[in-house]
Amino acid sequence: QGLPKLAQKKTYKVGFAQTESNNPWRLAQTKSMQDEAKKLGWQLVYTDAAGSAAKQVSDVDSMIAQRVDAIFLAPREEKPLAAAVKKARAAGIPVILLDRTVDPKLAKPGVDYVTFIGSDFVQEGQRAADWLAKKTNGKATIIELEGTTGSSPANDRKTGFDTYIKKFPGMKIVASQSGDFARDKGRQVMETLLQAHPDVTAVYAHNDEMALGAIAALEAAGKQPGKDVTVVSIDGEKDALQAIIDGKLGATVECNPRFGPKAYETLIRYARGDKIPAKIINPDRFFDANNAKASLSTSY
Amino acid sequence: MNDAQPLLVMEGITKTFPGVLALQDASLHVGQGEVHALIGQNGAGKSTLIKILTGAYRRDRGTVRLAGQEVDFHSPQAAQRGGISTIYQEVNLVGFRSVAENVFLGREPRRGLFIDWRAMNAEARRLLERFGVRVDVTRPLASYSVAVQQMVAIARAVSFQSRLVIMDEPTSSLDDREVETLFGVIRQLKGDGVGVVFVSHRLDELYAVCDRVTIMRDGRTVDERAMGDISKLELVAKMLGKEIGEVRREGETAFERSGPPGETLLEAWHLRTGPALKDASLNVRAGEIVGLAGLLGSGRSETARAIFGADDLTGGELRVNGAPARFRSPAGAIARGIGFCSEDRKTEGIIPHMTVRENLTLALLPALARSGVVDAARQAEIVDRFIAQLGIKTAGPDQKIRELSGGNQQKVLLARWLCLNPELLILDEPTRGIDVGAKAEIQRLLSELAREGLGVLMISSELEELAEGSNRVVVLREGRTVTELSREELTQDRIMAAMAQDPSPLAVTGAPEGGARG
Amino acid sequence: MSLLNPPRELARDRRARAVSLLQRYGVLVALALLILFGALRYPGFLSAYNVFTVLGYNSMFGLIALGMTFVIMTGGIDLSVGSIAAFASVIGALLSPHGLWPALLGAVAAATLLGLVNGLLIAYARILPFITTLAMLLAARGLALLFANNQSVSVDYDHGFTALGQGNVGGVPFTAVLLGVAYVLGALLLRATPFGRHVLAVGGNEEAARLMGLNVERVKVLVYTLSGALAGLAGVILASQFGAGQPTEGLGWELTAIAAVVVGGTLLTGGLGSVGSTLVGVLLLGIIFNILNFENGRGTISLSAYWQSVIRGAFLLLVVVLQNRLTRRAAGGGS
Amino acid sequence: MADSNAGPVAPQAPGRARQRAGWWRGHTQIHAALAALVLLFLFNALFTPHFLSVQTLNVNLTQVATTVIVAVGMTLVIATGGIDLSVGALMAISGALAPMLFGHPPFGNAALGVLLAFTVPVLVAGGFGLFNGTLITRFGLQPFIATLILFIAGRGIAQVMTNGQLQTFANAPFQYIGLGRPFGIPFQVILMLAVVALFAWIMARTVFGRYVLAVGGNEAAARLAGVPVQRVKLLVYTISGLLSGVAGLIVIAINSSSDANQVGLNMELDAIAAVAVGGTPLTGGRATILGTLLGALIIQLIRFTLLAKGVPDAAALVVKAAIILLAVYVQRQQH
Ligand SMILES: Nc1ncnc2c1ncn2[C@@H]1O[C@H](COP(=O)(O)OP(=O)(O)OP(=O)(O)O)[C@@H](O)[C@H]1O
Ligand SMILES: Nc1ncnc2c1ncn2[C@@H]1O[C@H](COP(=O)(O)OP(=O)(O)OP(=O)(O)O)[C@@H](O)[C@H]1O
Ligand SMILES: O[C@@H]1[C@@H](O)[C@H](O)OC[C@H]1O
Ligand SMILES: [Mg+2]
Ligand SMILES: [Mg+2]
Repeated sequence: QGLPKLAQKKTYKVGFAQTESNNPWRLAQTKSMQDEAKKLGWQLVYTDAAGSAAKQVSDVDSMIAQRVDAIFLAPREEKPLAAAVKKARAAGIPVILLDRTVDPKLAKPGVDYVTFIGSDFVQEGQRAADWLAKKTNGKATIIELEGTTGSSPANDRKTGFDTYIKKFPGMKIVASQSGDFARDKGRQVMETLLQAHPDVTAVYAHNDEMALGAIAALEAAGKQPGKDVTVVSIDGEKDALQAIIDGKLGATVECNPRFGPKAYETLIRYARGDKIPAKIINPDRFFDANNAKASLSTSY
Repeated sequence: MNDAQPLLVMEGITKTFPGVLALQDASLHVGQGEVHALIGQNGAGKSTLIKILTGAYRRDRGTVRLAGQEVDFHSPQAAQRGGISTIYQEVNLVGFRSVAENVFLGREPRRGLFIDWRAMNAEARRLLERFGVRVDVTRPLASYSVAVQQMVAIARAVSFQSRLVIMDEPTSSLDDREVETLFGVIRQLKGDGVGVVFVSHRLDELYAVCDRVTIMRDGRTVDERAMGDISKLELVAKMLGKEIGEVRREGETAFERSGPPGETLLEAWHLRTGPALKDASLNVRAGEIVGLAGLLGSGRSETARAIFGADDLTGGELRVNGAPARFRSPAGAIARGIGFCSEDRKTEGIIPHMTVRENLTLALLPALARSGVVDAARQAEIVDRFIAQLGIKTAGPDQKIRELSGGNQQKVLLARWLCLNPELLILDEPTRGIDVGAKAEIQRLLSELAREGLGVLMISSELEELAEGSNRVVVLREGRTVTELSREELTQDRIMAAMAQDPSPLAVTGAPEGGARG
Repeated sequence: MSLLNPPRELARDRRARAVSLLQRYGVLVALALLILFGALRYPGFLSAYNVFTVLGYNSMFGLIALGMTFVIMTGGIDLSVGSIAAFASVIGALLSPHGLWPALLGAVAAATLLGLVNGLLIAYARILPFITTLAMLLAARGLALLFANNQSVSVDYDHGFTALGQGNVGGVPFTAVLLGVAYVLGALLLRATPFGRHVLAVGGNEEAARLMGLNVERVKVLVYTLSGALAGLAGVILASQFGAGQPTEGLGWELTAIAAVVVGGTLLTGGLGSVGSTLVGVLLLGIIFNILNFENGRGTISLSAYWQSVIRGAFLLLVVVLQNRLTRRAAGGGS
Repeated sequence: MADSNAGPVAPQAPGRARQRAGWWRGHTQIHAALAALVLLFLFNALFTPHFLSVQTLNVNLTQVATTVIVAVGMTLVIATGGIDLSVGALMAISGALAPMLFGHPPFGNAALGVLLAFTVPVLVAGGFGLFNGTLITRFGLQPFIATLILFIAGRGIAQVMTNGQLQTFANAPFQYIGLGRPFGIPFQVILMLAVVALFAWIMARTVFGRYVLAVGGNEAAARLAGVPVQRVKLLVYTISGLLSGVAGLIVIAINSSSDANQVGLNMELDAIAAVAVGGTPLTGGRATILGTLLGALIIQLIRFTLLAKGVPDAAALVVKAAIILLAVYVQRQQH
């Protein structure tokens, strides 16, 4: 039996199960979902799992119990949240995944959930690597600042980047440690790693916040980010673009958190009965010195 | 004694604590069915010797033989299994748990996997009856008085059917009649061939029940005799290490009556704090020692605590130096020159981990400080003086108070108040657990201070002390002042009579079986 | 011959009994009120689906809080339960291809081992519970990540492992049943067996318990081992219910459990407490989350995660202050 | 009177001498901590490249400064037999407040804005500390639970104030507290040393210091000896709050941004660990400020070593746990 149907109505009661709210990216994502719902005059049931996959599943449960028309789920983890997806389908409620996906072995698009809308974390890692390779002509001593240990963006962005630079013998990662996607932690880790590896020439951070922390650390250590050390990261938040403009950050791969419009539009099309692709990858931009200034206003 | 085979032989026992040589080649011999007194000054090493026997401490050297076999208990359990049960100096039970549980903890009667509450409570009730204790055995032990708690500890120890029962100052919180019951039990034990080691600072008690006595001084065993062959005088002389001549005549307390009292320091009218204290009135004048008498649970402590602001008054009024006073906390009372020494040294007296110095000067600190900073030199000077004056046995002002013997802790606590030069001193059982020597010193000190104008309110379970030491005695019964005995009428019998008059016994309604609160 | 028992005993008695009833059932009343509130305010709140999923989710906290109750009654504390649960979920997931029982036993055994280590360090190395279990909180998390190699581990669906977390008997999820059974046994253990009494004795007065010949060390080792085992069970449920071993899960579970125990009226200082009211405490704190979600569903307001934590804090404050008033009056006077 | 029956008055010198002797005997635990620190230092000096450099020293000291400042307050709290779980949340609140003040200074007076930014947040944090103290003294809540309430709600409050948004800024005069380098020494390091010295002195020399230990050592006895128990408790929690407030300012100053979600995260655990590793038993009644400083440095060096050696996160957790236990074990001898 296939996906649950969704009647065509002019307003819906939908759920948005957020993972956490502890970084600008997540805030921007939530805001976009809420603003768009308001604009459409839909009713939004918002829950926040505070970083716990288990709680996120029970959040979805409470949405099911409230008989929402559809659920937008930003899964914290690939595997545990597959359970939530299945429960929703069993209850006849269509699900659309945002930002992160669930384990394809456990739940399939078009069968268990409508579709996945978001970025490709692996690809983000590759794009960052590609830019760095070009920028440094394949020669770099790299410190990598990983995201929250065990989270899928952290794992995928590492895979994407690390495998890509294998092609370049001149590029080696001398240290790779977690900065928890946070500025302060990123700064502290960077400060320390700098002591052990003063010869570093490049930094790859799994998100902008850590990159900004790393930049602070570099400056404190008397190095010139952008000159002595090239920094590249992911997300494309305002502060990051400003840093690019100031010549401190080299580049950042956009990971657009503004899901609202695309998400609701997709649901409407689904209700209308249109054919929905299994994956809707955000057309993520890429920011560097060339376009940072121009894009500043449109970044989050 | 029928020493076919001595029950217990401890030889050459030596024990050192950091900075203290507690025991030095001490020995102890107890025969079957023998009641053996163990006496010595505070800090002589009695409790330590006992704790070594029961495996609470490990000895450095020495041998212990029980019924011929060499034994070395590593833990109290081991000793208990070996047939030795102990009543420790400080009542050591679990207040939250029911009376019955406290009696049977560790050997609960079971049905299959489960505790047989019915049997346990019944058995506990029966056992306590033997001691004339009629209480609801399913109630938390903490809701009963120190006296009841002590009796429970005794019942527990006896119920083990041990070969040897050790009692470290079991009577210090019992009144005369309870002591008599205890003696009855001891004689029964004796009859059953059980050996008993009995520690007490009350000499008459020793003569009343003991067959032999071992005298300790400074961690050594200085003599062992048949109780009959040694006079009180000689006994005291030996434990103090003095010549008989130096020791004052037996039986007499060290009080010297003070002159005519001065103006009234304290008036208390119809004090009430709750069920324990309903209506107590008394007054203390400068330069006199007023005794406060009553049976255990009669509310003496509550009266003291009420005056000192430790418990909130729910009724009645206080006047200090004629002016009405109401203390919300002890600090307030202290500020008005009142000091209070609680009966419960362990839980309301010492700060275990602090040094003798800090414990001694705790109440004095504000006076010792210039803008919040303690004047170390003055502090040291005062501490040294009081250690010398009260003959406190300690390795030095920096020794932790918990490492002092019971009696010496008591002295430090007395010094805590004396160093304040209070106008009025309230003492709850001030000489409880204090050796005859120290006791005499303290009594002398009190009357000396009284002669210099200090007013003293003294709670004591020792009628002799009250009769000899007080200018007047106020008697409480069930939370009410019943009478006041003047200088002339002061005799032990009259105090006893006033205290005990038709003590209305009441058995507490039995609670639901197995009514242990989880 | 009468040894005191002054009238006050009787007075104290009646009040104490009355209050201890109020105290035992005060939390229950609060829970009832909260449920009533939810039932009246939110459609679907009392639906079988909501009730059972809430029970299923909170069964994990329930089990952990049960172990925590015993630990706290000895006067100790166990901060490592969250990490141990995460660790067990990973082991369970790794073993799931061998079927439910091997995985269950294996994972619980592994967790029990960590609990045992806690116990041994506390009882014999005499390191304070707070520090010992704080270290284990780090160590178990590390182990979980190592075994899982930093990613959540998917469970095997074909050999019955997920039955535990997702199966049910007549609509009632296994997890809920398991929770009930665990608490019945727990209550028996505490009230009816010597071990239970010894736990309370050790918490009530450790020195006395030792002098009275209890093997205090053994009691301590056992409670921490028990706590580890129950955390392990919770971990297996976590893996089985959500289909993955999750090395990063369980953050702050220890605090939830401790809060539940205290809300239930067990003294953090040890020696006094009840198992049943811990369960009530767990549900009380658990249902708050559920209610907040439903509140957001009414569309009137949308409480941010931030407001939610403020409200939860305020709620906890309210409950413990009330609880404390009762407890203190119950303990009233008793020296 | 007491003077009149004065015994032999001891000359003062010996008194002082004994005090010093006492100080050493009383502080054996810091010898252990010192040894541990030296070992770690030597290890790094030998095996960590570029370790012996002013740079490295600065990095470690600046990173540890906030932990030390918070841990000093925690030491006082723990000495009274309490604990403060709210420190991290209070850092977040103070950190969230400051930028609002110098960001929109009253009457557009920048100087005034900075002045307020240095004082108001710290006082507010102190106020919350006072709140903790009140829950404990007036309502008789157990410290763990009392402070757990702000642990949960406090960060939420900070997030609500900022709506969770990052506040980024550049304000040299304010950021001096985190970036200033008088005589080349990082300002927060000077601040840290000042705080340590001040409170070490207070504990050693003042009446308050003794009161703190007395309350932790035996509350009932302290009260009967006239110690203002309630006031002492209120004060230590307030101090803990104030110091947390200061730490919060430092953190945001270094980062030129205030993130209510991150500032002070897990600080409570770091601080408590520092106190324990430093040799202050969590049971109260004893305390060593110097030890706390050493404890924090030890943990900092461990963190540094593990990172510098590139030990993966997961393994690092296990190692850190082991070393903390070891350090505490070494000291627990003298109890
Ligand atoms: N744990 C300990 N640490 C250090 N010294 C101790 C310790 N316990 C006892 N002592 C010392 O050993 C000596 C003997 O103490 P003990 O308690 O045996 O005396 P005692 O004869 O029982 O005195 P009392 O009649 O006052 O009870 C005392 O000097 C005491 O200070
Ligand atoms: N029923 C009771 N509930 C709680 N505590 C009690 C009870 N009876 C007595 N106590 C405590 O036991 C001790 C003795 O009782 P109380 O002080 O009222 O009489 P007392 O005349 O002072 O006896 P004592 O000689 O022990 O001081 C006191 O500490 C009192 O607080
Ligand atoms: O950086 C973002 C991270 O913080 C969030 O949790 O997941 C998506 C990432 O892009
Ligand atoms: Mg003794
Ligand atoms: Mg009394």
